[in-house]
Amino acid sequence: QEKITVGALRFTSHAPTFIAYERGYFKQEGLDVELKFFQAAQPVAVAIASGDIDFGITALTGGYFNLADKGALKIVGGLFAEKKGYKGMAIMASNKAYAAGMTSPAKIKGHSVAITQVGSSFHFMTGMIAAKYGFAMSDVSLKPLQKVGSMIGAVKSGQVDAMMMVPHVAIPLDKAKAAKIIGWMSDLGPYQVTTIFTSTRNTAERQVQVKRFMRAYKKGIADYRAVMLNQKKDPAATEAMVKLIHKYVYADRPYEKAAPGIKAGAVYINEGAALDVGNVKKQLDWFKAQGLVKTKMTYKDLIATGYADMFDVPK
Amino acid sequence: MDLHLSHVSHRYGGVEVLDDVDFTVAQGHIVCIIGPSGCGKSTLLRLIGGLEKPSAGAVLQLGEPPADSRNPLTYIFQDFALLPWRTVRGNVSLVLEDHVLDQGARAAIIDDVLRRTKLSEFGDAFPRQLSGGMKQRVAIARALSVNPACLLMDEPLSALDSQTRELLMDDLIELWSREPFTACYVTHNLGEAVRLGHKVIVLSRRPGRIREVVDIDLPLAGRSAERASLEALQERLWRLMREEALAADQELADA
Amino acid sequence: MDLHLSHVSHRYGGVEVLDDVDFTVAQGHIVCIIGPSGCGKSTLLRLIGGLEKPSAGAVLQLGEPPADSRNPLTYIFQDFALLPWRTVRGNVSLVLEDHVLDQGARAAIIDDVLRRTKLSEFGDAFPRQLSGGMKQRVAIARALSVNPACLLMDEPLSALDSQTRELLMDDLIELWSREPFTACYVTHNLGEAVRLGHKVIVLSRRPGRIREVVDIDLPLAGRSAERASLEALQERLWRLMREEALAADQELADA
Amino acid sequence: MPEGPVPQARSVAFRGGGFAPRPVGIVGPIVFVTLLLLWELGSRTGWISALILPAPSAALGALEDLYRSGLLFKHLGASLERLVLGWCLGTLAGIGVGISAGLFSLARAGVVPLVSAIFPIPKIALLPLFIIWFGIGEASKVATIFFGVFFPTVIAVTGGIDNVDRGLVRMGQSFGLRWSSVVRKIILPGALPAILSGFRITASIAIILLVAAEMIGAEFGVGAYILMAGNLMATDQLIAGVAILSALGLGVGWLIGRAERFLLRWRG
Amino acid sequence: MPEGPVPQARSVAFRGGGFAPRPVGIVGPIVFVTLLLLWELGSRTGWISALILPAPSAALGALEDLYRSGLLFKHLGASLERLVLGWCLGTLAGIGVGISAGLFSLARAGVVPLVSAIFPIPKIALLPLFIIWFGIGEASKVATIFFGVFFPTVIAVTGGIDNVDRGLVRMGQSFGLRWSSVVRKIILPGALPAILSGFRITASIAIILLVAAEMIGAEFGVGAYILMAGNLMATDQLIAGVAILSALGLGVGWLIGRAERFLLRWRG
Ligand SMILES: Nc1ncnc2c1ncn2[C@@H]1O[C@H](COP(=O)(O)OP(=O)(O)OP(=O)(O)O)[C@@H](O)[C@H]1O
Ligand SMILES: Nc1ncnc2c1ncn2[C@@H]1O[C@H](COP(=O)(O)OP(=O)(O)OP(=O)(O)O)[C@@H](O)[C@H]1O
Ligand SMILES: [Mg+2]
Ligand SMILES: [Mg+2]
Repeated sequence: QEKITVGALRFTSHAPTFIAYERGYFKQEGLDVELKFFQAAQPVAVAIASGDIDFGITALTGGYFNLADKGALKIVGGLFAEKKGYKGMAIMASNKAYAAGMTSPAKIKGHSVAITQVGSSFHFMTGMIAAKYGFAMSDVSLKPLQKVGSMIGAVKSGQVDAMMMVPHVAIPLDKAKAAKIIGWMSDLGPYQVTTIFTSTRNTAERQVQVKRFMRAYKKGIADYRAVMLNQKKDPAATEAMVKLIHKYVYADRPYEKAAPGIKAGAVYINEGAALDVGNVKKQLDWFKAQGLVKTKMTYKDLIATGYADMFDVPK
Repeated sequence: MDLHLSHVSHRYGGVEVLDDVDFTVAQGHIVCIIGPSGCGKSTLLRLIGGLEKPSAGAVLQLGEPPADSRNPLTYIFQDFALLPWRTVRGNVSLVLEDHVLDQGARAAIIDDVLRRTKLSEFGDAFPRQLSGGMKQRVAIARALSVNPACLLMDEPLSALDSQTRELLMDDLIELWSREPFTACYVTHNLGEAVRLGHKVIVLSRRPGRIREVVDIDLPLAGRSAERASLEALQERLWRLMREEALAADQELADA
Repeated sequence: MDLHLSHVSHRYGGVEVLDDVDFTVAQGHIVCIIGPSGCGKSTLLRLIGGLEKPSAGAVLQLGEPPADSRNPLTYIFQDFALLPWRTVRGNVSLVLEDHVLDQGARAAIIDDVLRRTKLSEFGDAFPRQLSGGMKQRVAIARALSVNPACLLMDEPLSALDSQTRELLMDDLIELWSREPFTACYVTHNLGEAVRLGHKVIVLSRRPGRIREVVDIDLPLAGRSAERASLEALQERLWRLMREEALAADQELADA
Repeated sequence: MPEGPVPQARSVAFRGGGFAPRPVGIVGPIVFVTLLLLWELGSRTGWISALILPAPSAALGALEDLYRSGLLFKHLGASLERLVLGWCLGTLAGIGVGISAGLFSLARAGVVPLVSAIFPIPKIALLPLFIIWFGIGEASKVATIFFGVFFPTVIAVTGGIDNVDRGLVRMGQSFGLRWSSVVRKIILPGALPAILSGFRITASIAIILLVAAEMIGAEFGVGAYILMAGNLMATDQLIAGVAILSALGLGVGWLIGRAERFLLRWRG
Repeated sequence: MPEGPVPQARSVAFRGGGFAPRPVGIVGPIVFVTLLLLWELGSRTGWISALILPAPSAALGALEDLYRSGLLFKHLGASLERLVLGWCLGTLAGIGVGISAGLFSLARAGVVPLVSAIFPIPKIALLPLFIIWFGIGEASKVATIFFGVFFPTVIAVTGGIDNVDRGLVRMGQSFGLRWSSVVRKIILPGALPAILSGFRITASIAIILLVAAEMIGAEFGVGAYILMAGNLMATDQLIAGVAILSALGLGVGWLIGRAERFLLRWRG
């Protein structure tokens, strides 16, 4: 048994990690996994660069690309992706802005948008909206608020006009009329939100271990897709899987209260951890164009192939 | 204006400091108060100047102070009490600023007192630039500027070295000879008491009671010639005080 | 052991402080050094004790110090220089701890010096609990504990009030009479100089030069009886110093 | 004594006193309790909305929940471990460096400008570097506190040694004391009051930095609890967490006060 | 004088000196430059990886980029505005409250315990509340700095007034000075040195809090720049930002030094 450490966040979108762990898929591959939990996505990448953990799952951010530029990180597969027909990130308006006419993503131009941090995935998503509806980044005013909680607070109180939000938070907010969903990121085209990644050293020196990790992980993904992407098909199986996930997500709430959130948070996850290479390139190019990432690196330097399917690979 | 202390007693919390002190300071006379450490001399002076209220008895002004006196009871402190952020002139000016006086009159008063205390050249110096003797001269100038009816001096020379002390004592005698002032002069130093006092009041150890009142009838100006008889007087005072001083010295501050 | 100052001069940076000072301190004699403020008296004493090196000339020990002397040249400072965090015994003990002595011997020495300075009851008091006179007694006890060949005293009484000063002067004379010690005694106070000195060295204003050396042949113990002749001597010293003292007093610290 | 009938005997007017405000022992607690009551009342009547400020009772409730769940001591334990470790290491290193800077010209010349350049840098700004240097484990949290404590300790110790009365040092030398005796028996005890009052400051800094330190992937710890509460906008838990920090600060202050009273009892 | 041949004339041994380390003017800069050179060399040779610490030249480059892009002054301007506003308001309020606490027993009894309870609360912990209270605009940023400055100012002013020599106050009273004269001419000038050295501390605190203040939705500002650099793991920009803060701190320190030299010139 090889000891490895995997970084995780307590989100439903990380469920395949918990499934593979709980159902012993890692053990079957001879991996003795220790889960290390983080409060935010950013430190996961830093922790891999500093050698604290072996594998991580996180969104692609400016910080991620800059770390990768120092040669420390490689993407080995894709996970959460926006796909038409599945509920992913919601685009929300504050009640005030909605009343003032900001009723669709196209009308965000000239408004303020709450993000956690400059260079975060929220920042990129704003960029996607701007590109789609043909306005410049300078047409919106970005409000970096450091924390998701602060974003929600700022939009609820009408201090900021718009934000992007995970579905299990966005839907209840909309229902409670605290804010308004005005669109979905999945309508804007493909978007590889999170990826599986490891250290460059692992891809160079421990290829077998990476392969075994990915094999186990893909089993977790398969279980997740079979149940969570179509929750009505087999309620008993869904119940069992939600119970499993509840050990890690919303563990401090009773099951009855936690279950709806877990279910609503079941976002689309690529089959077999396939990676949308074209979209990764697009993200890298966007961050470079914004001047947030200064690198001569291309998307090819980011990715270690041979561990998962690659699709939409640029010619 | 005379001053009369009528059966004055004072206590701090449970500590009795002064007990039934009763004497008079006659106009134009210098009364020296001596006594061992901690016997309440400074307290007595604070009571006389109205900086503290006696627990019993009263301090009485007999007769009106002169009309031109801006501060009838005026202190000269052991530690000079000069404002370090004001020049010599500024320090004198401080005590005139609350009186209605035009600029010119104020400047004239300051010039006059600085001249009398031989400080004319040092008007723009800050206290830190002055020697101890000079600082005390500034304090004397400041006191003179308000035309006091009675000077209250709390060991004015004891922070100075003995040579400077000699010089200042001569100055004080000269000032008094030119224009006699009334004064209560608290001191440790028997030599000062016999040189400057028309009357010496000897206090006992705490609680301070009057042990003896010694009158000295020699004129102030001639006293340096009469060293021998003063020496005898000083010896007598020292005998009165020796035991008390020894006891006061051997007390632990808080055992 | 005699001490000889051979043409000692000293300067701090550009300031000349002492100029060609040359005298001898004979064993068993007390040499008093007087002079106006800032004339270099303290500097001179620091040079004698080896705390500073003279710019020119040399301080020489003539003959060997007694074998049992643990610190031949020992200071008594104006500000007592007691460690506030040590008791009276601890303060004396401090200067013995670097010498090889067993516990019992050290305790015996401490007991002895405390007894000689009338401090036996106060061994466990902290300095803050003591009056100024008591503190200086502790400093004297500490100095005695190392069996000095020569005491270097820098205005040891000038921080005390005049009554305590009298008491301590008597104590010093008593100590000397029982067992004569050698001493350099720096003071401002002419009275102290004529009471304690076998020889009085008068320094000029800065740069300090020897203006006069006055020998006093009266025995120390009898001097209180001879007040009249001492008074004359004191007058003479005062005439020597008056001008210098006045000038020193009127100097601005930094104009 | 002349006590005949004199004209116009007037008492001397009192003109002293004042300018000596004393803490009126009882007023402090009264002000505290009154404020808390007003706050509670305001919250109960809805005059202060729960969004703006939770009622003190709500914060107390959150504290109780925390205690019931058993997490209180887990959080406290984790934080205390970091505090104690970071503070002790920072203090030890600071005292060592401070003593050399206090005694040796060359050490001073090297250390003092560095310290004054690095000390004012906000530690949160350096967190990303700390993660890279010390990882995301305990080391980076302890290091944050270490650096917060180290620099002011150096300053306090150096300053304390500078302020030791040179007269006492000369006295020691004049009695022929060894260099080591002068340092051990005169310099260090003399610098102790300044060093101890430095401890007061560094202890506060350490507690203040707890929140920053626990920004780096801490699951448990009072700082992490406060951060989580802030994230969830759970203001009652936030206030409860802040109250824990305050209590911690008071407790440490009290401990240092005891230490001062014991070590500096010679000051009376 | 006896200068005949005496036996064993020995010079008195020197045993003073030492224990007076002075800043050796030139060593400080040398240490600095040497460290920077070593650091640069380490980075160039790859001994210090760019991941761990960027080369000083890289940080300088980032600074240059910032200057070229014209954003340097935008960031600095935004931060300075917040600093000046927050510091001035906090200082004014602090001086006002401090003076009343310094002069009146009742004010002291009410203020002092409150200040000592609230002062040690880490400001980052309260940021979520500040957002609710003051919004995400300038107000919350200024408020963060205000609170950071207010409490230590109160402490410094109260302490300064306490330390004014009561002998001088009694002197003023003994000359029959009016209450207002005593306060204006004796108490306040006497407290000025303590107040000014309080300014040094509050200025540092204000600069340190800049990063925390600009966590809340700031687009521009040195703190926001540092936070962004940290998020992007752009360590060269991070170091550049920290250097700007250091320079700001040095500049403010210098200004206060000038003010002290002018206002306290009587100390010589
Ligand atoms: N404000 C005060 N509160 C309480 N006790 C005081 C106060 N002022 C003085 N005392 C005490 O009253 C006694 C007399 O003090 P005071 O200063 O009047 O003595 P003194 O004769 O001037 O002594 P010294 O010769 O040392 O100047 C002392 O025991 C002192 O401790
Ligand atoms: N370490 C020093 N560096 C520079 N100048 C000094 C130093 N020590 C003393 N001086 C100067 O040397 C002169 C003589 O000083 P010293 O203390 O020896 O005088 P003193 O006769 O003892 O004076 P006092 O009677 O005031 O004690 C003074 O002008 C003083 O300013
Ligand atoms: Mg007194
Ligand atoms: Mg001297």
